Amino acid sequence: MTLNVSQIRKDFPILEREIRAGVGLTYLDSTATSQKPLVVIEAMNDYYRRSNANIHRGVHALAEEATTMYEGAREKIAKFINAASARQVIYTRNTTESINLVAYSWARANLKQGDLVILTEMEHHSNLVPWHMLQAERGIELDFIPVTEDGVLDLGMYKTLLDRRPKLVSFTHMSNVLGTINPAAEIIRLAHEAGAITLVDAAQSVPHLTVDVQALDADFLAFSAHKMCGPTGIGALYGKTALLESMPPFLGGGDMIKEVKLRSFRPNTLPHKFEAGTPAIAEAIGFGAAVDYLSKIGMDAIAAHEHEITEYALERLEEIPGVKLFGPPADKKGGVAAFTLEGVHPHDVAQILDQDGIAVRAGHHCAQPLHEKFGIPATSRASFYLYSTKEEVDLLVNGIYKVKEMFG
Amino acid sequence: MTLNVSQIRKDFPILEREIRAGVGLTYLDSTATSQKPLVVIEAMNDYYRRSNANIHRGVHALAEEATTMYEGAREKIAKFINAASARQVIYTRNTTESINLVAYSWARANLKQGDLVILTEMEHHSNLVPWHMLQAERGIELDFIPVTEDGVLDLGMYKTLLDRRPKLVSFTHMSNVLGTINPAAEIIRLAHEAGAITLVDAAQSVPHLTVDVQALDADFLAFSAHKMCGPTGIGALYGKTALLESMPPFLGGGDMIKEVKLRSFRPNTLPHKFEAGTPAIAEAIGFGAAVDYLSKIGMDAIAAHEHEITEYALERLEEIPGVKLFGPPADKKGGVAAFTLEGVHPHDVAQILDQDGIAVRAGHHCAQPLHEKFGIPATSRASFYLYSTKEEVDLLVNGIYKVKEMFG
Amino acid sequence: MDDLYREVIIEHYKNPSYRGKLDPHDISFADNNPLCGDHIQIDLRVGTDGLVTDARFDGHGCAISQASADLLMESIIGKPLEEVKKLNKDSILEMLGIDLGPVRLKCALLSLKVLKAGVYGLGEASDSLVE
Amino acid sequence: MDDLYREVIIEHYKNPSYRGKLDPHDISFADNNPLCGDHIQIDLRVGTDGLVTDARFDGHGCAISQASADLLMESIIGKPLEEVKKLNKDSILEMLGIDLGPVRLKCALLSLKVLKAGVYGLGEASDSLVE
Ligand SMILES: Cc1ncc(COP(=O)(O)O)c(C=O)c1O
Ligand SMILES: Cc1ncc(COP(=O)(O)O)c(C=O)c1O
Repeated sequence: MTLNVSQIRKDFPILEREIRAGVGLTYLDSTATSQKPLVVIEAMNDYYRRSNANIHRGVHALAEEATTMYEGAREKIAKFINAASARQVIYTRNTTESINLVAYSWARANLKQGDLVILTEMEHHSNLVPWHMLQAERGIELDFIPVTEDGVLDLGMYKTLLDRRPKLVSFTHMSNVLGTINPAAEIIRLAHEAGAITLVDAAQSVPHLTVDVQALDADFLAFSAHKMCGPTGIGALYGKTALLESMPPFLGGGDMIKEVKLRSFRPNTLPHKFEAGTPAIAEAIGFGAAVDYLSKIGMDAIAAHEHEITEYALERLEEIPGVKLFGPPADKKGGVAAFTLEGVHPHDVAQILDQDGIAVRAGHHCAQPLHEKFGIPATSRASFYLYSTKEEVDLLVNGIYKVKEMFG
Repeated sequence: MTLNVSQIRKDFPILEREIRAGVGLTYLDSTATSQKPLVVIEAMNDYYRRSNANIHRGVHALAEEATTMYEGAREKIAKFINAASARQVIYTRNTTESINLVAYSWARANLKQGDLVILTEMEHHSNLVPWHMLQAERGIELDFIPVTEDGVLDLGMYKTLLDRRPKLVSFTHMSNVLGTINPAAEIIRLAHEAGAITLVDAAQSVPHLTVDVQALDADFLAFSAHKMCGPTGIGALYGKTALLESMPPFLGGGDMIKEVKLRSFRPNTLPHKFEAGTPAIAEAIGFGAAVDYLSKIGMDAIAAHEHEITEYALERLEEIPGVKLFGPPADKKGGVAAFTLEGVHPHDVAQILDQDGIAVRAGHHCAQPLHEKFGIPATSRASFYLYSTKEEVDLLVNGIYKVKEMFG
Repeated sequence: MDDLYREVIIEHYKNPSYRGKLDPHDISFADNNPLCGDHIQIDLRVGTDGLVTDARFDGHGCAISQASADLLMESIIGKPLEEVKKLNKDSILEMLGIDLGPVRLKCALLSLKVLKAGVYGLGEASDSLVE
Repeated sequence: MDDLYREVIIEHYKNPSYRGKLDPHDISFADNNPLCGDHIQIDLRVGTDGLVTDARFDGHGCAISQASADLLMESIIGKPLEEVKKLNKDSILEMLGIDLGPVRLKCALLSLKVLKAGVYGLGEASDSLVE
């Protein structure tokens, strides 16, 4: 079940690009956004060239075609995460909007002053700021599952926090900095035992692991197409039917209504209730094509490949004097290697690597509190996907030696 | 300054499509969504094939390129509507989200129980439902500028309503059903004199007319890319700087922050404050390409062409016994012809026209209250754009005669 | 011409046999097609044995929605409610004898959705009732 | 190798002449680069004649941001505040002697943004100050 990576790389036109004369691309930034295979680009292309129309309300052939494609993609995405029904998949712009939808609709209808929401210290800003805003507005309380020195969640402390009867536990399935894969099923089971609802930030897990919302028993689960070979501009929120049905609408406008009078409206049924206005139609179709592409290759095979690359990368990086790695060992994490290099700012590391076409990210990766916890303002981060190779890891390592030389 | 329409039609690949064997496409549904020229499709294509990366936070070459393209598009869009600064243009998903942004951020910070918001009877659901929701939540009051029998706003009644000192006047620049072009500058001037803020739903005006936000003196102005030769999944909100700066953020997450601590955050400056999470990057680039395309042809020339087609269409449709047209005469409206055909439901009209590849829309066009006002549940609507021709109008008229025969 | 507009559909649309209201009735329910604003109300009388003894529809809509409502009423009179509950998308498509895209399907299924929501005593006619 | 890392930049980064704080000071302001979390504080002493008599920067950041802060401090000492207000993007790029893409530009301009926000007495260092 090993991937034919050289074959896979041919599916991604950008991997053939020269970054500057004679310098190829070594793309090690898939955690920020993945590259797109031709089939995804072409699916959207075809839509615009052959079938483009507004959906749902049209009876002409193009509108019927566009509607079928848009809803067909929803079925594919639902199947990909093993949702019981496509109606439980709401299209959003990205993970961030999915989380905000829950914060605006579910949380504002269900949380009152003093209610506790549990997050973790390794959250992305997208799963922090919406709750900060609600805290300021509503006076909810926030508490955090601590991250241990080796970059995993302290589940003992979590159990203690649960004694305070939180209303919601919202956590990342996989950290975009440490790479840590959190035990989501267990976190959810414990939350349910304590009477809490759960929200899984699956921005990094759905693209890289087999995620089964029913096996996890997740109440809400959020992810983005652009991190899983799909287009920008679209993401999804999965929710349990009873929850979604009980929630008030979020954005108001066309399509999310059943009936509008001058002074009142009745909301539509799921999933339309949460999709106001003309949606990202081409993007939904591209999202469906991405899910088809990943399914065909197989998520387990992809995860195994990434694991192999990550293991190799951690090993090689560790050898470099002055490099400090963050996060747990390879068997507990996905394809992310965040590190610092003594005496050199991560921006400079990234900038100098870029001279050789090596794309890594540098900064706080939208996880400032986690960096603060580790006492550093920023890290450099290399990340891997189905198209990554050991040769690319070697280029990275050579590049870091060059950086050391320049600043030596 | 007449358009070379046969040349323009070659820019749009879909116009060559056969709907079914031997039947070409007569696309008369641009008010719902426009078709896309090749340059727009290719701009996004190129982005995915050559420059795809997440923006703002990356220092590698692709991230710099993507950021430059994304922000460059914002400059183009700002210039297209004559905004003083690109910082006043916020990317959203569509007009609907733009209006909701104002309703959630500006209105929730500024309106309290009993405050009056003035809308009109010809609003799209997108400019009704957000205010219904706020009315239910906050107890604001809504009132409506009436629509006269001939489909224009009753400005006398508007002046009377202004005596009640509204806080906000939110109105459509051009009706998507009647085609009426409202005197936006005058409506705004009167609103300002009465101390109200204004929001212009420009979903139908920015695609079809020269719109100058400074000449209008609009406080907020909302529009969608997909109706102006651009992609789905992206729209914009223009706002006056002082207003936008005074508003609290809407969605929370990555990119919209300046700094995040575990328990608090500081919002970013404009326009980023309102753009949370990975944005619709490819779509912004496509939006910029659409604006380039339209600018090159010239909005005044486009408006003149549409006017000519509309005049002809109204004339021809009027001749058909049993056809009733809605809205003002051609000199007061844009390229929209909504009508009923006696004894035949609009869905059936549209369905039978579709047999000949003629795409018109049938239904309430997301303007149920307006239809209720006219005592009808639905209309059929043909609409025109820069690629529309008189021959297409003739095909429509012939098609309607066929419908009459079938139901005769 | 078009299969969608078979004689039988135009006929049921122009001259429906079951258009109207029932007063008194045992079950009555109404709802809209959110896509086009079409509205259908259905009234039923049900015997003590659980058989539908009479059925009427009212409202406005296109030929497809009106014809399928008329055909639906015709088909359920004399049937036990338990059997009505089992009707689905395919039952309607069979009655109409045509194939439909996703948008027109909503027109065709509106009456069945309303009927089933009424029979089940639900607050709302949802798509899941007819799949 | 890379133009971006000219000797002078690495030198100012490694051995800055104006790193530190001024106590007492007449003007002090601090802000972050939201893109990377880099932080810069700038302290100024201003004479009665409106001339900058001393200037220091503190904080953490990449070579570009630290070197441009150091060069900026060097350049404003002895200058009237009115002239400081006129500094912009181009002044910084000239000092650095390099060209920058939009992301690294933010690093280079952070110190100028903070300086100008402090000089103008603003609550926030916004991008519009340096364009
Ligand atoms: C006048 C008007 N307002 C608002 C909208 C909503 O636009 P969107 O669906 O792109 O949000 C439309 C188009 O459907 C419209 O015609
Ligand atoms: C763990 C995690 N959560 C949330 C996000 C936000 O995703 P998006 O920017 O697509 O909304 C990201 C990616 O940036 C992420 O890695």
